[in-house]
Amino acid sequence: MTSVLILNLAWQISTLALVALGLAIVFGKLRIMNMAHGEFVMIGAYAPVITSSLGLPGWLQLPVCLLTVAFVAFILERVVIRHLYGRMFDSLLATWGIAILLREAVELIFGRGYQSVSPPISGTLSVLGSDYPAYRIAVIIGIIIGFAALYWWNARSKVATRIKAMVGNPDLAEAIGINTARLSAGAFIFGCCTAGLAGLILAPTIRIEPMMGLDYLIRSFFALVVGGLGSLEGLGIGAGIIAGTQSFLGAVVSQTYGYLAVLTLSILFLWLKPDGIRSSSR
Amino acid sequence: MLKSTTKLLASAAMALTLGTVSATADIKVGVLVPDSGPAGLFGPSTRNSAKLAAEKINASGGINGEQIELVFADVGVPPAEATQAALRLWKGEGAQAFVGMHDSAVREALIGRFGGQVPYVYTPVYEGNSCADGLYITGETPSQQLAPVIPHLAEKEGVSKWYLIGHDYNWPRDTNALAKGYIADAGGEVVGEEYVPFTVAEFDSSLQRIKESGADAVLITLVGGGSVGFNVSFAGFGLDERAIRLGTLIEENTLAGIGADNADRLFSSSGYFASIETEGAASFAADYSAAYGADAPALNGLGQSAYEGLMLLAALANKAGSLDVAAMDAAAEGTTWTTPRGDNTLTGHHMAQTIYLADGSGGAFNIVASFDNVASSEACSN
Amino acid sequence: MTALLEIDTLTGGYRDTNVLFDVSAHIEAGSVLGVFGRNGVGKTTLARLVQGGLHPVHGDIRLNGRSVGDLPAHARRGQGIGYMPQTSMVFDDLTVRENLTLGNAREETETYFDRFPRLAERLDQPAGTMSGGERKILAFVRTMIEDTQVIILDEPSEGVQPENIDHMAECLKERALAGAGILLCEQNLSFLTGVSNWFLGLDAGRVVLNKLASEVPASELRSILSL
Amino acid sequence: MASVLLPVSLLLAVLLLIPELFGDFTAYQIGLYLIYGIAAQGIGFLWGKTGVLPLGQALFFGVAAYITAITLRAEGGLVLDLALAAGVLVIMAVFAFALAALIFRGRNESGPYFSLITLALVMIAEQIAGTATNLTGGFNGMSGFQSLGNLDPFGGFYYVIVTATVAVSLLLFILNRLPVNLIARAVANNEPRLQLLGFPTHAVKGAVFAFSAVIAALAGGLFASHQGIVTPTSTGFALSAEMVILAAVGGRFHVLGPLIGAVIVGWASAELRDSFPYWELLMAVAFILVVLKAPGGIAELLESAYRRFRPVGTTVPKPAIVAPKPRNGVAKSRLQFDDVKLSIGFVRILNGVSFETPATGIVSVIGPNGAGKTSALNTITGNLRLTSGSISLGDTRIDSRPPHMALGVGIGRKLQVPSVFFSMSVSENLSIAMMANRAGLIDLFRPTTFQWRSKPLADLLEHPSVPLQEELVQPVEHLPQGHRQFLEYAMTIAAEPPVLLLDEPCAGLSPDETGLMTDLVRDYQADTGGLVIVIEHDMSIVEAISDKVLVLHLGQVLAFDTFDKVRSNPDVQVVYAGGTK
Repeated sequence: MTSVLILNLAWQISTLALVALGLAIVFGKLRIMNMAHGEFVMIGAYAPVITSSLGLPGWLQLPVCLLTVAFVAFILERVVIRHLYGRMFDSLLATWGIAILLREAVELIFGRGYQSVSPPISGTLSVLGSDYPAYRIAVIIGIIIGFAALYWWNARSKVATRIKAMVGNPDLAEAIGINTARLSAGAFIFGCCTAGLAGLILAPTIRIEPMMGLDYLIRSFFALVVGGLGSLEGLGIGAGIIAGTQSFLGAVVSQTYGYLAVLTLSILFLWLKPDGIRSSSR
Repeated sequence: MLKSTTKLLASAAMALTLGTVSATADIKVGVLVPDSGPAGLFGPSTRNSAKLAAEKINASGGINGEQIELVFADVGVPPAEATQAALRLWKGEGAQAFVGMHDSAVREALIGRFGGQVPYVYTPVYEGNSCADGLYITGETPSQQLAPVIPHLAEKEGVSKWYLIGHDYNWPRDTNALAKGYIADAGGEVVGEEYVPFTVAEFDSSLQRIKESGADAVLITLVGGGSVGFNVSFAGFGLDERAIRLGTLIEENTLAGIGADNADRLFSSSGYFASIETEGAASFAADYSAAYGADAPALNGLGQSAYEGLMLLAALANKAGSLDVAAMDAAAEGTTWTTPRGDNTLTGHHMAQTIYLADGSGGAFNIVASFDNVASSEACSN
Repeated sequence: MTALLEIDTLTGGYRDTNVLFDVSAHIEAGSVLGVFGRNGVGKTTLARLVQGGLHPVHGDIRLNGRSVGDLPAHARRGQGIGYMPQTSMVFDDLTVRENLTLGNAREETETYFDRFPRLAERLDQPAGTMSGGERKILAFVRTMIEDTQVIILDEPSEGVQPENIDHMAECLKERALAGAGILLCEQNLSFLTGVSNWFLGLDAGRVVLNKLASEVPASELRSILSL
Repeated sequence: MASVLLPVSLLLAVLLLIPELFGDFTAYQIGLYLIYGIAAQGIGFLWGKTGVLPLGQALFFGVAAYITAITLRAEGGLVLDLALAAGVLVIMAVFAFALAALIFRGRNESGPYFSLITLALVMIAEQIAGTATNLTGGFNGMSGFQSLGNLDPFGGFYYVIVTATVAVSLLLFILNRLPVNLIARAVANNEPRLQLLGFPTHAVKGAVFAFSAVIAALAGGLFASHQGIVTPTSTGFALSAEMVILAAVGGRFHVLGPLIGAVIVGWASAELRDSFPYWELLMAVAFILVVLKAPGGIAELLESAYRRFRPVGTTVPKPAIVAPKPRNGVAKSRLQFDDVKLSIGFVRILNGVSFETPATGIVSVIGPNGAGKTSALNTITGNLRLTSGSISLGDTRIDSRPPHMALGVGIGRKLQVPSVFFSMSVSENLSIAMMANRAGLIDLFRPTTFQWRSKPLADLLEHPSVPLQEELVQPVEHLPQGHRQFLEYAMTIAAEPPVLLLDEPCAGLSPDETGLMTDLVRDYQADTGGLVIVIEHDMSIVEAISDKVLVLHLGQVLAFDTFDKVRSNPDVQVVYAGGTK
């Protein structure tokens, strides 16, 4: 167990948790099986491409990313998603169509070719006795802080409870004064924005092209179901198991076995612990 | 018995469709390009190159005196759908010959469906050893890309410890099987070999293994996005300072995705680069930008291969005096023709060609070496 | 003088079928309107039309003289119309405490815990694990403690043990005394007659009786309810 | 039967005309679409009825295609090929059934988990197919074999595909008119209720999944033979998703829907691909529109258009047939609780409950809210698992059995909140109930089973005050709550269980309706001489019907005696005064 292996694990787990966070909200909370989740990651990753093609300064990447994603998510929620709450499989089909739509739209604007983004921090740092990219270390720390803040906020705000109430019993939620249309739209847009943010953060370390979304979608789904839908701790555990298995087996055996093990593990969890590892009873 | 009857029926049906088409007095050539799917990136440059070739062929008299007309089909889809698209051109539109730039699964499917009844030129880089009646190949095979290049790099860059990484399928495995021999011959050793699934987008554990192996050279047979992701991370981890990289499918688009920051000492071996400065290549590049403008899809080895393919088809058909497969097969061996890649010869249905080695440092390919008339060891034994 | 809540020639129902036809009624502040009728005459439909879960085909609902008929349900709750549904009346996935605190509470729950001590014992338990009667009680208490002027209750006594029905009746009377207007749909006649000041009898979606409670003999109620 | 033969012969005629009218190549194209369409028909059947959405159907399609390829390569002759094909279908069926039945065991859902499992399986299959080069040819695929019976894929083989298409469609049309169709739909509608009617729903889902897998495998075999090559994409995720889309766009609720979807989508994408660069965009928009505006797909649009010209004729109900006797396991037995304890999480619900009922008569269960009354019934039917203790009916121990076995030992159950098959009509609800505890496997495939009627049910329906007779063709969705109470009661007694558990049957009923319900219950007990256990709050009802009264309080038995003794019991008076409506 070298220090690089540990850092790799930390990187994989934290980035998967970040990527899956939006899906945890949209699928875990709103029960929309968002097959276009990866495409929001993709749009986020294009934000630096947008700013540089418009000649905007680098610090605008974040606002441009969030505004673009929020705008797209807002329109889609209004036109499509709104009609699909409570229709899980229909949401899967429609968002599959949306995913194609978004890919084609990005292709239309930026072309099909690969884009490249330079990291804001370059070079490597010596951590625990081995060299590791400085940008990745910054990202790992940032994600840990971000999740801690989210956890703190989530524990204090009633929003998570209100969403849970709305999804479990929308009529009653309306009856006690929850504006379900606004709440669900807000949650959907927020979820998509975190996906976009993940794309922006990962952009300097990955390939960027219109088809890149699928890579992130499936892993996010499996991380969610393994951890159990609907809690931040579950998301962390699920990301840990999925990314950890892939990363560890990838390092000690081979990537192919790591990939097959992740799928097998997912099947076992879905079969034996459908409510995720967090649930002990029921 | 049954078989011969159906064959008779099929050829009768074909004769019928051909009869209706020949009224236009043109020869239709089906060009199979990927417009959809992962290789869709290469669709536009492939189409453009093919059109240039057709103009060139028609300007110099066409095929056996007849003008050619290109008909395109999208084959960037699974083999069943790609076959349908090709068959539509053949049976529906009366195409009499095919040039294809697509993956190997589609090629195998097409070989089965064409059944040697129509000439078919396959043009992209591939693993070699595909042989069938009427099938002619212009794409580089592993032996062509590696046999001269590995000893050259061993000598010039002083590398000896090779790490082989590729996607988990036929082409990388076949390439590496050959590479091992060339590396041993050059006095080097293989310090690691690894294959990753298409679905894996994270390469840190592979990079860690490369680092631990002490490799000073990495042979990359990852394709498309995987190659971009790998190379971005490779440089991110600072491995570009420790080892050179050699890719056999890293063309201009892939290099753009990898980015200038991440391309130090990244070599690519191919029969064509947009930056080749020979006279033929320069005039082709000039024609291309004249025809399609400065913003045209970037030239690259895969797209340009369609040009090679059409030129071979014309040269071969003119030599054979017809588009009949038997006649073409008989005339094939030793056919020579000249293209932007240089002087080519058909041997064993494969194309002996010039191989270029380019260095991608700084984000653009600089040709650092070229090897003339490299024949393929994975050609057919006629 | 306008009533607290006016229901004006209300017609409506589910997507393709109207259930209720030209129903008019009113609720004064401090009174309980008891809605009764056999199964299927439109009591639940009336409750949902007033609450906003269903939208009227025509007719209007006015709260303090202002029309609320076009408002969505959450906005009507914002205007002060509370509602306890007949089925799915609690959030099963939320704890008892969350069920009670999610809406805007008007007052402390302590007084209600004295009457329904079981709720206090189960505050941290998911509501879905409680028995049917307990869930009714939870929903009832939740509806009572909200800061509402009008309270709509659809069969609150169903599956509730008799002592607790008596407690419910006390709560309703207190809430009415404090100025609320209550619309109560009930099948339990002794409960209904015990708390209502005014009766609204429905049959086949139409009003067949709309009178001060004291003017309606028990036999008349029974005849409307008979099969 | 005419309504089956008409669409099927129309389908046959259209398919046979295609080569004549449009030529061999079009037939070849249509042949491929039909192959996908057949697999999608299987998906439509599974998804449209049971609500289970398979996301990995290419697993069966692809594996069958590979096995077919290997078989055809071996050139063992037509007979051997066909025998092997039959063997493959059987293996697929067994595998699919075992997979689904195992996963759905003890789980009342058709939600996303199973779908994701099938997705993961197909991804594993695709990965293995792509890398096990020695076995499958790897990425480049397995080729170099003749089609089945050496038929020309541009000629004779088209007729093989047509035969398969027509045969599968015919089979599906026939299944749609059989009782088994009702059972499959009931799974999606209300699984817990179907279990209480004695149907092992996990096995039902397993069987329908296996059926869809066999259809997919059949299509896969045809595919290999038609294409002459099998590649990993044939067992891939993308193809699986595509098949689902074909079923959704074409219409999953109609037999021909997926076929229509396959031909339209296949044709449109082939046409558009080469003429319109943004064809995928167009397809995506069309697809989203279908999901939003026509969830039933093209078939539903076509059907509703057709219905405008030819409205559904009113079918004359066939004469009733006397239903066979129910298979009641235990007759006239005492129900015995022995120190039953039940906890859920940290909450103790039953805390050592022991009692023994008489073998016949009516036992009322009373007690404060939350005393554990409903939970006690749930332990009897197996909806809740005991923490400790035991429950027996006569000499048979019945706890820790799944709910679908309760009716088999003679226990019928009406739930607290009326639980019926909501999107079905009243008569369909009753038909399912009539099959409960009566129908053998073969009866599910006999149309005459629909005509079954038993005397208790007929008497109930003919009772002038029971509201169901006029509502037979109505969907249950819009029935008022009280009428659903009567419907669920009717469904529960249809199986004539000797032990009847009724959870607040009079809740939500008017006083007159309450009187009617209590009369019905009393009559049922008198007719069958069995045991009825009723949870009730209204003391006047309890007094009127009870032979014995069980008082539960805080998960324990406070008293178990005759009504008068219970009422005068001071312990009971402290916790439960009682009252009447």
